[in-house]
Amino acid sequence: MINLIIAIVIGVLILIMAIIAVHHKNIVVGIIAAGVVSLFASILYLLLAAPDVAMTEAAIGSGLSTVIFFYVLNKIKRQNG
Amino acid sequence: MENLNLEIITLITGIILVLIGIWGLLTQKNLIKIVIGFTLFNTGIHIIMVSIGYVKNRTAPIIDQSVNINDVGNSVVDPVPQALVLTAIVIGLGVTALMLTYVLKMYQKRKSLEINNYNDLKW
Amino acid sequence: MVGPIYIIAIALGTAFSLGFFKKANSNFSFAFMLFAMAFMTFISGQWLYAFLTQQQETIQIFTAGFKPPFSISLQMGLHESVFLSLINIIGLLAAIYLYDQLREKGVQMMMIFVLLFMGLNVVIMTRDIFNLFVFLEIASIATAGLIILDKSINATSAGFKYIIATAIISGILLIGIIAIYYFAGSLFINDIIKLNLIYVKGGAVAVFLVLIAIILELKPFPANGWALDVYEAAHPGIGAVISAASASAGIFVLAKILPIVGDPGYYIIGLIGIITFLGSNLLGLKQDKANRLLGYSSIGQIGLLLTIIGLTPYLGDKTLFIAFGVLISHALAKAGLFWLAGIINSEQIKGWAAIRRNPHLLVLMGTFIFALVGFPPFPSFFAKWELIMQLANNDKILWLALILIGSFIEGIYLFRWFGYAIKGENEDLPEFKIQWNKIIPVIVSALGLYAIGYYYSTLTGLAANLNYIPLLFIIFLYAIDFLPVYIKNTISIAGIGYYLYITFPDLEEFRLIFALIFLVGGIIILLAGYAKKGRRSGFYPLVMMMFAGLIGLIEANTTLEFFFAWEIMTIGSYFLIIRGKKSMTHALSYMLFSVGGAYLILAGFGLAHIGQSSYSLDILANVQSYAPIIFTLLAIGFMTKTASIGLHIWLPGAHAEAESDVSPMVSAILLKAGVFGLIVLMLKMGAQSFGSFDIYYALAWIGAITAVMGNMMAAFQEDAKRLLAYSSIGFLGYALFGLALMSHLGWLAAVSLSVVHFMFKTLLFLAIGGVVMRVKTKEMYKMGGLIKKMPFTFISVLMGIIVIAGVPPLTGFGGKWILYNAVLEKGWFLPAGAIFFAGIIAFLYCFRLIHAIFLGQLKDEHREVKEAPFWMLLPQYIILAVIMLFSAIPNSLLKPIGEAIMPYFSEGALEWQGNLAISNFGYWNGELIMYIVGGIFVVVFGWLWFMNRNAQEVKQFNIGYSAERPSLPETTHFAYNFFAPYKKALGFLVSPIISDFWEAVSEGIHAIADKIRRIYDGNAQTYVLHIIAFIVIFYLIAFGGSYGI
Amino acid sequence: MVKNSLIFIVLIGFAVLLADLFVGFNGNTDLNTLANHYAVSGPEEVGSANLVTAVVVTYRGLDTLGEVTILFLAAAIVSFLLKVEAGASRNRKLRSTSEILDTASKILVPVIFLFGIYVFINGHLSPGGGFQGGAIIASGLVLMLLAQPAKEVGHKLITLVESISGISFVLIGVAGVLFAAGFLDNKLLSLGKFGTIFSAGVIPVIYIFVGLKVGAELSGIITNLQENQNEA
Repeated sequence: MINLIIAIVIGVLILIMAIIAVHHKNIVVGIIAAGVVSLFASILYLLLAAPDVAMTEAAIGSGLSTVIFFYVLNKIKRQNG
Repeated sequence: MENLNLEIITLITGIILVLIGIWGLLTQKNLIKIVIGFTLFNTGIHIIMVSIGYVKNRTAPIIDQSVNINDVGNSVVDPVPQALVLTAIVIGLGVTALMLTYVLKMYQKRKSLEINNYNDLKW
Repeated sequence: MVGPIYIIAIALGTAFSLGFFKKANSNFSFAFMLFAMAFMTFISGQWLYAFLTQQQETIQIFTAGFKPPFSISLQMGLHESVFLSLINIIGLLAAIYLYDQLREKGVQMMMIFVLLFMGLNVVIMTRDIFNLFVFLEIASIATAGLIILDKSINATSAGFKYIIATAIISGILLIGIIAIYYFAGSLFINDIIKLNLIYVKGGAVAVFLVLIAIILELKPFPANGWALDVYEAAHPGIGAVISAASASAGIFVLAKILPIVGDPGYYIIGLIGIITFLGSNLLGLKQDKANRLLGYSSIGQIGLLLTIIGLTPYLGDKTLFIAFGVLISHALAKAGLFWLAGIINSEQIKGWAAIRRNPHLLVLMGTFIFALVGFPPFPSFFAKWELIMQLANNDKILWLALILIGSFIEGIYLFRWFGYAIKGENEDLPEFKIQWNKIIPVIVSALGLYAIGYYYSTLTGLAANLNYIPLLFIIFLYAIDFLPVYIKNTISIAGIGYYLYITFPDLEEFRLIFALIFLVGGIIILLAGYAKKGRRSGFYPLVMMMFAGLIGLIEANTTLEFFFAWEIMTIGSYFLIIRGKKSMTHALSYMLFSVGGAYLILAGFGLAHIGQSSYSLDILANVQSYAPIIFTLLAIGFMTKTASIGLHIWLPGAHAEAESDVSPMVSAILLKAGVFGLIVLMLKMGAQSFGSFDIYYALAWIGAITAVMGNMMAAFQEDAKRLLAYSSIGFLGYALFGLALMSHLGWLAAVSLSVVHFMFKTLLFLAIGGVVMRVKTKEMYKMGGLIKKMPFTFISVLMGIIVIAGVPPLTGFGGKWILYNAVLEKGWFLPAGAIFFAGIIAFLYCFRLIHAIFLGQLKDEHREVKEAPFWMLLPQYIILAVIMLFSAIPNSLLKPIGEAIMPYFSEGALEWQGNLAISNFGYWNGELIMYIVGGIFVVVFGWLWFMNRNAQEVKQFNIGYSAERPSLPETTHFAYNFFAPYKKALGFLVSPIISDFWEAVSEGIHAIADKIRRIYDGNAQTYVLHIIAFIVIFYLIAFGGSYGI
Repeated sequence: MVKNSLIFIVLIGFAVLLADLFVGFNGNTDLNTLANHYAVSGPEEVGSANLVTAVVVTYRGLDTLGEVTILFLAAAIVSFLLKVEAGASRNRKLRSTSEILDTASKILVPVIFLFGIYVFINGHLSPGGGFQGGAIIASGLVLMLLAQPAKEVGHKLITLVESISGISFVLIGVAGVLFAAGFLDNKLLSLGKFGTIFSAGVIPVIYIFVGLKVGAELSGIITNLQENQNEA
């Protein structure tokens, strides 16, 4: 039961974060929000008895993917300046 | 509440996430935002996949002390979707990295992140 | 044998090892990569060979040492090996082609290239649906990498669109796969097939998602904007790979997963296929960029393939034959064209005019274009034939019609493009370089098309009788094209003569008559070829191709042979026509009417085949259903060649602009092919009517109107050759009218007029050709008084117009006399009135021809004009001799024809008493008339000659001007607009209603195409929206509220 | 906003499709035959305690090979696209980094690398494996680059690791064909004692190569994105 509640809460958070990621004017916020979506997703994976996936999602989805986003954004900003 | 299973909640989350991702991908004009939309779409699919492999009240498909070695078939969740998701996540990262690189290259050529500025090829 | 798994090992090993090499070693790295590609080709080829020759069984390769479904398994069977070989050969050739680019861009591109082909190979072999997903993803990512080969902004943004679109599609595929796993509990395709998932709630949607995603990978219309942008922006070498190799793999994948869907899937695939085929080709019409045009055509071809797959239930065990024939033609031809595009390097299709700097490239391009449209001897021809036959047999008339319409539209833009290449007016033809590595792949794919085409014809029992000997002769002539003209001319004449000699004993009745027109006529006209100097590059293979087709028509016993010959004849004549000056548009309209006509014939043959197992032409004699429709289709098809009114607009330009000895070929000989077709058709099918409406009555009217209009337009021409061209239209109107009478006399008239038309039209075109050659203009008012300079030509023209006008004593009179008798007998007086009227108009233009050119004042600039060359005159006088013979002894011509008609129409034949022909309405003695008219002529001529001493010579333009000089002196020439009064009275009849009609049709279609293509607005988001909407719409169509696709 | 409403309608349609797809989904109560086989026979057949690893590396080894290839492709394309054309200068302004970050990274990076290696070596026993380990190694690299942006990362080293591990992966696969029952067969090496580090046949070996390869590929992508600022 506690799992259920956690799942619902995290599910709602994921969706809120996703909407922020899509709609927030600031791209940086968007990228971070997308990373947070991944992070929350990995918690869902843990609930779903998938630690391997959780680990991968955390490392790749919310970690490296976000880093790559930022690197690209940085390069774009630097070229702008 | 009795119909409300864990995997159904996550499944619905995944489906909505897929839709939000496509929505973002289709409506945002900023190239990076479009890529963000794609990653959400991808994550949504991954959540759907993992939900499908879940079996009520079972543990991770790793045989350790908590699992009875003689009754593995009745104590772990389906490992196959998890294996598939692992593959899919890595593929997704590769595709995301590629998209971003293309965006970067496009920006370098034309100094714009507006997707409407890249409509030269058409008809 | 080397196991298929080594394809993966070699490709991956190579790709991973390439990282060791630095730029300095780029030649070595390239060799290394090429070796890998060659080895992959070798492995697949070796398996193909084993499957074809050694009864090798299909094998399964289990990875990881476990059997499926527990592990991923690959399969190698005949079909796999065919596709792998095709793809790997294209890959090998593409690698050779991209030698410079790959070497320059470094090892990364080589890695990507090898991995693309590794991906495609596994996609074909794998039997695991998730594995399929992974390797499809490899293929699309590698493609995305190859697209940006030149890093230009267009390539990069096209690459971005490509990635976005394919990523969404694979996401949807992934959802489908995981859902299938949920419902089936397996990822092994063979297991999934057994479960019939479409009958499971939700399972049907899962299957649908997988199906639609695979279809989307094939770029269906209209969810394919991303692919078009890629074709446009990517290097042509890459375009070739995407269009040929990737698409082939995609089709194979579709066929692989189709059993999962089961029967309901065919409907969806067929629907998407035909929409894509029609839509993509329609939009191709407005395209003027070569690479994008190729993209539209590629997608169109894939649409056709989808349609074929969708029609599997009706095509049965022929599906594979048909689909593979279309696919291989598409793959090799499209790759070849893309590769050529890389050599020519012109963005606009108009810029392809440059290709004519090298005629051999033109031959290659022609090979690809004709293979795409489905001409013989390419595999697509046999595939299309079989497709239409099967569709007709299953009564799928709508599908049949749509497929033919789509093919026709594709023909329009391909031939327009080809026309630009051959004849497009382009002052500066840009230089291009031909490198060995770029030309080899093109040549190999062209040769492959011919070889596989031949192999394909042996696969079908029907094609066993196809006569390839004339085609070999054509190749021989192409090989000796460097020799001077007189040698090739002699060889050609000898070739035709020899062929006539060996076939003569087997010919009888109409076949004999028409064989004589075609072949003896050909020889006579070819004599004029000796007048040409130099090499006359490329002429003889084309002439022989036309004659090969014509003789093939005569020899044909089956519908396939007939159609084969018909198409060969079309190719040859198309090239002959386009050789003329300013002939681009005429050749295009000729080709379009020919292709359209050919499709009608094909459809007619298909419908005739319903319910009959044989392919003999005799099936026309006992058609089971649709008889009047079949008759109409075939008749219209043949009338495109006889240029009946409404279908004639290609003719005047084509004939007028052709070379001096080509005009008689295409006019005097080629048109008879249509007559021959009509004769065969009418003899086999007999009387036909829609309800109580007699089709033959309509034909008679068409013939009559054609005669009137043709003659009338001839009368108002200023251009001498155009005048003759219109006169041909009119004359064939008589022939059609005669045939439509369906009586002994009618046919006697029609056939004898055909023979006569051959003679006088050869005579006149050669004579006028000689004049035009000397005075360098075709406008009659710019000539005049040439009787003194060209007396021999004058005599031929004089004789010729006497024959045309149908006045005694020459043989034209005989034909008309019989025709009028036939009309009286039949009692169709209304159209007969028109025919009589046409006869009167014929006098007008005949007079014009002799008067404007030969009589009157000689122009100053023509003082030095010489008589036409001997070799132009010789054929004219040979024909004159024959005309004299036929005129003096009419039964030498009419008797054999009458005997040929006898078995079919025995009633009302002429009665012969010596040289006296007696009909129910009168009698005619050719010999006597000859003497009488000859006598009168001598008397009158003698008197005139005597009077000529008193003639007064005046200067040209001696008509006095009042104060001012007209801006165009010619317009005051008496010969200009000679029949102005008649034109005022009757001009409304010749206003170009029909050309206007066809023009409006064409413009309307183009306008629609232009509107529709605006959906491709170049925005990646729009493209993705198209994809999602496509899925949703077909989801709604497939499910329509209930379950089960 | 006509377009947005159109998008909305299409998405509704797509949502209906997805709902239709999963409308009967009510969670699993049991494993299907395939999964059951993996769960019951997997430990004996493959010898890996982590069933996901068993599936990923052995049963579906070809997928994993493909997946590694995809990353490889992505890395190659990124490096191709961002390659500095000859002649372009590489000078760039460097942000100064804080002392703390610098010091911390010097301590942390080796630890992170070690952790990554631990993760992929233990892939057959506990959660984790080549991908996760590789990703962790790449994260270590990111930290290092954050701390010392000026540091030139050895491209040669990355390529070397990438190529060698890739080739080794393929060779192990081929060895399976030659010496065992098929491509990527696990029983090339003995399965060993279940649950120990040296068990599960070639899985740990493959995972080492996968880990190294994934690490190298991700590092390649990241360094390529981080460098080469001045290309126009």
